[in-house]
Amino acid sequence: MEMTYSQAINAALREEMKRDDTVYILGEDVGIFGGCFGVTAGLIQEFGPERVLDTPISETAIVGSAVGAAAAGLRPVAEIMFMDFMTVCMDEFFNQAAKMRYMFGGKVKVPLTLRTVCGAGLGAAAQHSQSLEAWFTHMPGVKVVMPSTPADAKGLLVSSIRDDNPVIFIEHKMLYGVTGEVPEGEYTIPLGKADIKREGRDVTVVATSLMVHRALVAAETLAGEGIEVEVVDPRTLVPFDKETLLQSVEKTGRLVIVHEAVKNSGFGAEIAAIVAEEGFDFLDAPVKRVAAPFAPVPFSPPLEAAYVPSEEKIIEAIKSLF
Amino acid sequence: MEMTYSQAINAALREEMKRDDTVYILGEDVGIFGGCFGVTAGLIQEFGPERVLDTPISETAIVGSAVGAAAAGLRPVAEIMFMDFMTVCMDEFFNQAAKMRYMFGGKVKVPLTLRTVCGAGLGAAAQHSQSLEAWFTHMPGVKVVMPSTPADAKGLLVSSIRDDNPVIFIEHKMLYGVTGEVPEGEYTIPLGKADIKREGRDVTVVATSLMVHRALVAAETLAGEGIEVEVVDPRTLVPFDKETLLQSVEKTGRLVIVHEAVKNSGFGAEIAAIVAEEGFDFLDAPVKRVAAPFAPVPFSPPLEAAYVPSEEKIIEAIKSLF
Amino acid sequence: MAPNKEEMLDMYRKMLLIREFEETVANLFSQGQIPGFVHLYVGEEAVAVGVCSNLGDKDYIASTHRGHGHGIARGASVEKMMAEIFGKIDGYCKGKGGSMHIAAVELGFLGANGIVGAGLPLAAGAAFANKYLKNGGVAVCFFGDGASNRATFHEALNLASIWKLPVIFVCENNMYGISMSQERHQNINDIADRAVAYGIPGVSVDGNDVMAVYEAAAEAIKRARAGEGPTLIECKTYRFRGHFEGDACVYRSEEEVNEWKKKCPIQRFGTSLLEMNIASREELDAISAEVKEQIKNAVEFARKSPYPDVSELTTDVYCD
Amino acid sequence: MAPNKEEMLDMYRKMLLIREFEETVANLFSQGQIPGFVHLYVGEEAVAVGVCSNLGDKDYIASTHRGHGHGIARGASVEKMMAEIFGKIDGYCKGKGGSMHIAAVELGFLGANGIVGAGLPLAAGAAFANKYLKNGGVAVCFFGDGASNRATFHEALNLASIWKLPVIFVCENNMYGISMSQERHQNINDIADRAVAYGIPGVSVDGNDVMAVYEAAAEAIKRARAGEGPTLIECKTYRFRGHFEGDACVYRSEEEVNEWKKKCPIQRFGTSLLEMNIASREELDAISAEVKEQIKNAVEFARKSPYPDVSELTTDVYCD
Ligand SMILES: Cc1ncc(C[n+]2csc(CCOP(=O)(O)OP(=O)(O)O)c2C)c(N)n1
Ligand SMILES: Cc1ncc(C[n+]2csc(CCOP(=O)(O)OP(=O)(O)O)c2C)c(N)n1
Ligand SMILES: [Mg+2]
Ligand SMILES: [Mg+2]
Repeated sequence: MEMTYSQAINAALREEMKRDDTVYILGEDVGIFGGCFGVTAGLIQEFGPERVLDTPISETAIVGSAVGAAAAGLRPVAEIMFMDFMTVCMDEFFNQAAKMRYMFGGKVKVPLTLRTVCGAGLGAAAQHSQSLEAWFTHMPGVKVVMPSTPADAKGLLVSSIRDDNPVIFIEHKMLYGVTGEVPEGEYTIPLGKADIKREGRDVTVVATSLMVHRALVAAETLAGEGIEVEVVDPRTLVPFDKETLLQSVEKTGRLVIVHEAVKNSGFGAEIAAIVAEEGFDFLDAPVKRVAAPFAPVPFSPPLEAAYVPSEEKIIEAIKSLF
Repeated sequence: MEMTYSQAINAALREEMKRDDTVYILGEDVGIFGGCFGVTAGLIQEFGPERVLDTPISETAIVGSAVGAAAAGLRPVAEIMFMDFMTVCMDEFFNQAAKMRYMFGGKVKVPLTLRTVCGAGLGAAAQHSQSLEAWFTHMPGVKVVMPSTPADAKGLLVSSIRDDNPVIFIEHKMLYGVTGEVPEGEYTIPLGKADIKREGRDVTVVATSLMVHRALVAAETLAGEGIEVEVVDPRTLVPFDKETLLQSVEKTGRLVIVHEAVKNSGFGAEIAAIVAEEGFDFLDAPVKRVAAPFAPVPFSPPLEAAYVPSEEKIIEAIKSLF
Repeated sequence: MAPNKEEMLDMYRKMLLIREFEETVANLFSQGQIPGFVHLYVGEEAVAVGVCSNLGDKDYIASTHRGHGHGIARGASVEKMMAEIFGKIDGYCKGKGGSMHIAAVELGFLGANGIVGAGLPLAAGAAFANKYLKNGGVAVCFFGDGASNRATFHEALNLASIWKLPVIFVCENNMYGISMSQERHQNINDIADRAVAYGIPGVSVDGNDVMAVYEAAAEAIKRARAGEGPTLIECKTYRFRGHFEGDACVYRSEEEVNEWKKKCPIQRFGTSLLEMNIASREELDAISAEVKEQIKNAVEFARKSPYPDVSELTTDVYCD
Repeated sequence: MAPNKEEMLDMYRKMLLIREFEETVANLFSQGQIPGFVHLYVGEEAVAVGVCSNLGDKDYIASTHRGHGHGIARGASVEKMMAEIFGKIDGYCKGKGGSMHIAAVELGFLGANGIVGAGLPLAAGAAFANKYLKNGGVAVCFFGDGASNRATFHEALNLASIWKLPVIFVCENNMYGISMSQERHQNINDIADRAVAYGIPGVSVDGNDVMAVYEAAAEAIKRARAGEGPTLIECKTYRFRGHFEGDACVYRSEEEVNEWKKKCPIQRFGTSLLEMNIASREELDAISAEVKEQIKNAVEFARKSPYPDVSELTTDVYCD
């Protein structure tokens, strides 16, 4: 069934709420407003205000209360309106949710799903456009999901909600309107399984979220020039599917990593490091990272456009390896 | 002059406060209590409560007010008692301090120094023992300093306070009592200049903070076995001295990275990625990272001891490359 | 210390300038000429102008996502503001900040802010600097009813109180944080009551009455300059437009909006200026015409200004 | 609903158990037998016991860095608690948590917490779960005077108020947050006054009077179970020992400490049990002897338990 990324997420929420009474949604303006990007539209009408809860502007209380509720038997799905706002509830997510099970010697579950949205492209500037996934991959206890297509978004969100660990589910604001085929009926995608979005023998491009689409365009272009690009979408960054990555690099001998976050200490660094450690002998050329420059996200349209990695930059990086 | 790491930091604070009236200190229990680790001892007696300010337990207000004061002409040195608590003031540091200059088109300076302390070793468990420097290296606008010796601590703290940018200055709780020679009189160490703590021709070990000491011990041991280890201490992670790193790897052909933070998406990933991108041809062997496992810091003494990278693990990693 | 005629007319002019600026931005936005999110201040002009008309050189303000009005009230150039909102190089921030980050630190305007509630500790810090430097300056923080539920409100007010900082916390209670009405997001009527928690004065005023706002602010600023510490001022007001441009406002009724439009702070101030014989209809009309011209020029200025060169992408990240 | 004799003696026993536990920990710590930071509850026993004696099966508590007393009052095993503080495998958390993270979720004890103020939203969430599940349970959060200045206090109380959550916020005002006295860290006398900011009841009680605490908690819990929402209870008390073991207490006078020691909550309760003829001296002495024995056994249990195997390092990070 053809639907948008946004509709796919909405469908996953609806189905899981139907399936499991302990699933509830909380966040700012998730009720009649339907969420800042409309993702939760219609849910309050269907499930009522006891299960779709508008909150005050209190991210600390949103996440902190969700952690407490999760430890006490519920399955909260909290929405943080923009990923940039994770800075005001990091303690609740990182020092509480992520560590509770370990600190308690394995005697608690925290099945919390935290949905949020990353990315530039709307002129929303430095505090509403960031891609901060790397931070969350440095947090033992947390799973990190970053879907690039409607089908992945749906299957991965269902898995995230059913998962007994804290999961951060990172949507991209420029993907909400993107359409794609989504399987009918209930289905899940396991957390920790990468997807090869395009096969190729010459170079591996690992790309996440919106960048998967740009990598695919770049791959098409390069196919015309005789370079066959394999596009690997990890889909979940923690757990990370090292096997698929290493197999692909073993096949192609070349690796380009593309993400929208700033390059320095982005998740691309971890991918490069894994290959430098465990796939060194596979490599026929240096690794390349294509990422945002080391600057906040600018407002001005031409600057913002130059900030986000483009198809051209991806193509250029790939070509530099041949 | 021989002094402890803690005394060196205290001396830097004292000298800068004498030199520049706009420097003030704020934080929890920094006054008569002298700071949780005694680092600010004696300063309130010397400079008075107008310049050494005890705060409520309000990290958001500590950092947020320091940002406002810095933008309005002062040079705050804020203390966050444990690095783990940066989670409760990330917004003030990251979305405000770090971005303000850029967002304002270069029309403001935020000369804020934020001192905090990382590391395990005291049985302080999961929420008081972390090494989170990697997060801060993913923040354009921020400088990240991590001294390993008394002399470095002093020279780098003076430079941090004089720097017109927000700086996070990361101390290590197990280093406070370590002594070392510190040059007499006023002196500074430039931010962005690595220090080769030991020269060697066979393998480059990049280590930070407490790990520098363990790397040096490992190097001594291996010297006895004929392996000459070069120990590079970056001292500042942002700006990062890429040249010194690459030159060393060019010389040795081998790279081991040691840090106390968890390995996944730690700063070691960035170092590995830099070399995989820009020093690929120098490498004769895979890169190795020695770091904490992907788990919160455990309380129990034997677990905590096993958590932090040891000399043995460093030696093992180095040997695996030969 | 009541304002004289000239000052009152200047207040009237500034309110109109904000209104005209905002309505122009709304138009340009709907035509796709302005990118990003814009949050307009239409209907709330009396708050920014009533407060800022009390401020002098050394004083700072910290603002919100809805910051155009604060900037204009503080005396920022509408040309540079408009250029910033267009993302142009002649904007206050070279186009790097946009609507949510407009700032003019040289005027003591510490910036609009994309993070709700972030301004409160910043303003406390600026007030601290003024106190530390003993320059007699104060700082003002504007923030919304929604923001009064944030962490920063609590920590900043407490700190300001114990340190007796010269800061005035001005809550613009426009009855909603996006779709959440005040009665749903907090269990109190007057946000000013929260002052009790910090042992500071709290006052609640009609935020559509510019003179009432002016007086409350004057009193608080006097206290602050005298070293007596912070005040919390709640101004009850309303935003005429959606939360951001494009908001369908499903969460409130048209009647409610219309009721409030009848309480327009600008009309009200105009009427009272006429009734008190402080100004004639002609004078007010002349101001109105000038303001329109000024905004037209601002748009022209913004349009003509070039976009920043791509080389600007990585400058201004650090100072050296 | 006043407690009967048996219940009162149980309260007395629990208070003594906490005292004995803490003093034993202090000794062991000074001998280097316990690693890490320990924050002891000596002097504040009436608060935890007065509150927890009202709780039932479905109820939760969230605690602080000073959490031993809360755990014991909630009925946790002193053996497993002591073993945890020793870092042993038979501790509540297999030794992975230690003093600052002791928890027993199976008893509704959501853990001590190393982050000041972190428990408040957690407790609100547990209360939400109880309300959602309609099981009649409540949640209690203990926190300090210092914590009442944190972000989490504000956001959690506001949320709990508007959602009418069955949660009781119990502020242990022991007059200091480490070295910061209450008069320096906030500009109010009664933290209970902060309830005004959330439209909820706030009561201030003598935290060294276990019956007063009991009654205030009983009332608040009744309200909570009846769906009437949260209450803020301030218990004025004092810690006899340093902030953590090893604290030289330069920030307070010996006289002050001695004054408060005279108000020892255990002695006071013991005396009143005797005066009210609820217990005889012999009965109290017998309890005391039992408690000493219990703690001795706990230490032995803890000593005998092995450290966790190194393979435990990376287990319990995720559940599968
Ligand atoms: C920390 C944070 N949370 C959420 C948002 C999203 N947001 C932007 S404006 C707004 C509503 C603000 O309400 P209020 O403070 O009353 O100001 P108003 O918009 O009414 O002027 C929200 C929720 C944000 N920018 N920052
Ligand atoms: C967010 C945070 N800031 C600071 C600390 C360090 N710290 C631990 S306990 C404490 C004092 C707490 O005071 P209070 O809340 O009154 O509790 P008390 O110790 O008096 O029981 C501080 C500052 C912390 N653990 N967490
Ligand atoms: Mg509002
Ligand atoms: Mg206290």
